[in-house]
Amino acid sequence: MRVGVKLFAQLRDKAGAGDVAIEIGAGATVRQVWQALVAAHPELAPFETSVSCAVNATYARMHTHVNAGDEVAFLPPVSGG
Amino acid sequence: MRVGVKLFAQLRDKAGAGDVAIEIGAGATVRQVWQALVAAHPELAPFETSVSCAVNATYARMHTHVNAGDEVAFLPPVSGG
Amino acid sequence: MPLLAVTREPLSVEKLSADVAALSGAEGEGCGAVTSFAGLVRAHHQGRAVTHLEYEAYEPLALKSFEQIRREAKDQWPGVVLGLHHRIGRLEIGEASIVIAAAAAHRAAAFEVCRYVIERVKQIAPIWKHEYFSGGGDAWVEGAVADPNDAAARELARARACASA
Amino acid sequence: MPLLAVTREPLSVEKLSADVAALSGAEGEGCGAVTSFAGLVRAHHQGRAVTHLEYEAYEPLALKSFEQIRREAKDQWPGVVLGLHHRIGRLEIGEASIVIAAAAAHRAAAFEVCRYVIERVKQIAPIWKHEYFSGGGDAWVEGAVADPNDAAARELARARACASA
Repeated sequence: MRVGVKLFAQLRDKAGAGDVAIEIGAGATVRQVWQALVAAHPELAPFETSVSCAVNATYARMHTHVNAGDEVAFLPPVSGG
Repeated sequence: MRVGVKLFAQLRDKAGAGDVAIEIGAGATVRQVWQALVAAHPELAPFETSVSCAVNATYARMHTHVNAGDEVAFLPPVSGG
Repeated sequence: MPLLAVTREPLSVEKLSADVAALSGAEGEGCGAVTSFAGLVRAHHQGRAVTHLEYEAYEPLALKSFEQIRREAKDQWPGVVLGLHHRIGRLEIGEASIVIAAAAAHRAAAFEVCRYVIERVKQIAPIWKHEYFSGGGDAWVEGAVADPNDAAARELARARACASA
Repeated sequence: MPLLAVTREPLSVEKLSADVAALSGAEGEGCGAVTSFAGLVRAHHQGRAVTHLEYEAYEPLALKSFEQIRREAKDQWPGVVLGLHHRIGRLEIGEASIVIAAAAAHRAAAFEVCRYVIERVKQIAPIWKHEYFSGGGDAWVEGAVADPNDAAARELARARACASA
């Protein structure tokens, strides 16, 4: 299945794109999407311990399962305010 | 000597005047001015334990000495804000 | 209007905030945080319907008490710029009786000063609130016995202003 | 603008304060206290001269995080009306990146909500600050690892918001 990945701030700058399509097996978790993303963009690997994630614009966990067509977002540490 | 007394809020309402002239002996304290005021306006007596005072628009103590022409103010509990 | 004032004019949080931010921005680390407090006239007080208020002040002493409060704040939170305006005269429901604005490089000090100042105003500013009730009647509100040198009162204001973490 | 918003437009503390005061005044005890916080762009950060900032947000999630923060505030301070606007895009020195306004019957809750909300925004809102430096160069600011369910973070925000007395 295909999911859309959204990247923000440093993650987007490092990857060189804010929107990335990832092909992954059915029933995959967010963590597996992240691993597929890092395989294509190894420069993102250092963010593994500080990244947050969301599925369809709702905060999620790395063990959350994703469905075809979902929007999976990876968020570096936030600095609003 | 003569000092001017200023009264505010309930004190003024009870006394029926915001400015009162008090004749008192030289070297008197604020407390003696208050006692002279209460002698003329007994309805002020209940405020004795809650009144604050100022001399020439600076906070003072009941034992502060006053001079001829001073402005002595008596202040009921405050409620600004 | 100066940063500290007792006035019969309507108050503006926006103007006072802009004034303190401009002064704060001109010094040191610059201005990163502005906090404000406005106290508004409520239509009810202790179960009685209020039609309007009148505030009275001993104006020269009130200004001196504002200056004392500013000195106290500067002692504890150096670099914070404070604005404090209290209105007197007749006020309608919803109008602001007091506005406070504090500007600082960082937010903790700006929050703490704003809270400290309203607590101290209620403790020591020679200002009195006169409530007028729906259906007639009126009452002076009695708050704190004003003592500018009461260390316990000052410590209470500080404790209310300072976060526990 | 709604009470919770992410926007490219300049922010107005005055407008947001008036909006929360009007809603608060219409309910229960009425509105007696309005607090506000504005975060401004400073010209210096950690010793470097900043020319301007850019803020970026994951907008739909940012709005949901604002809604979560409002629910948390309502749980702890019922009756407080909250306004929260965050600006994105390019901001110049002195401009407001965030404004928060809180209205309540009494001052303690209004102060506490305002402080709680800025702490929570910094913890969980998916918004990023990009600094541009005088003489060239730029950097993304890395703050908190966002975790909306982190109870310890929420408790820290509560502790910073609540006075020790």
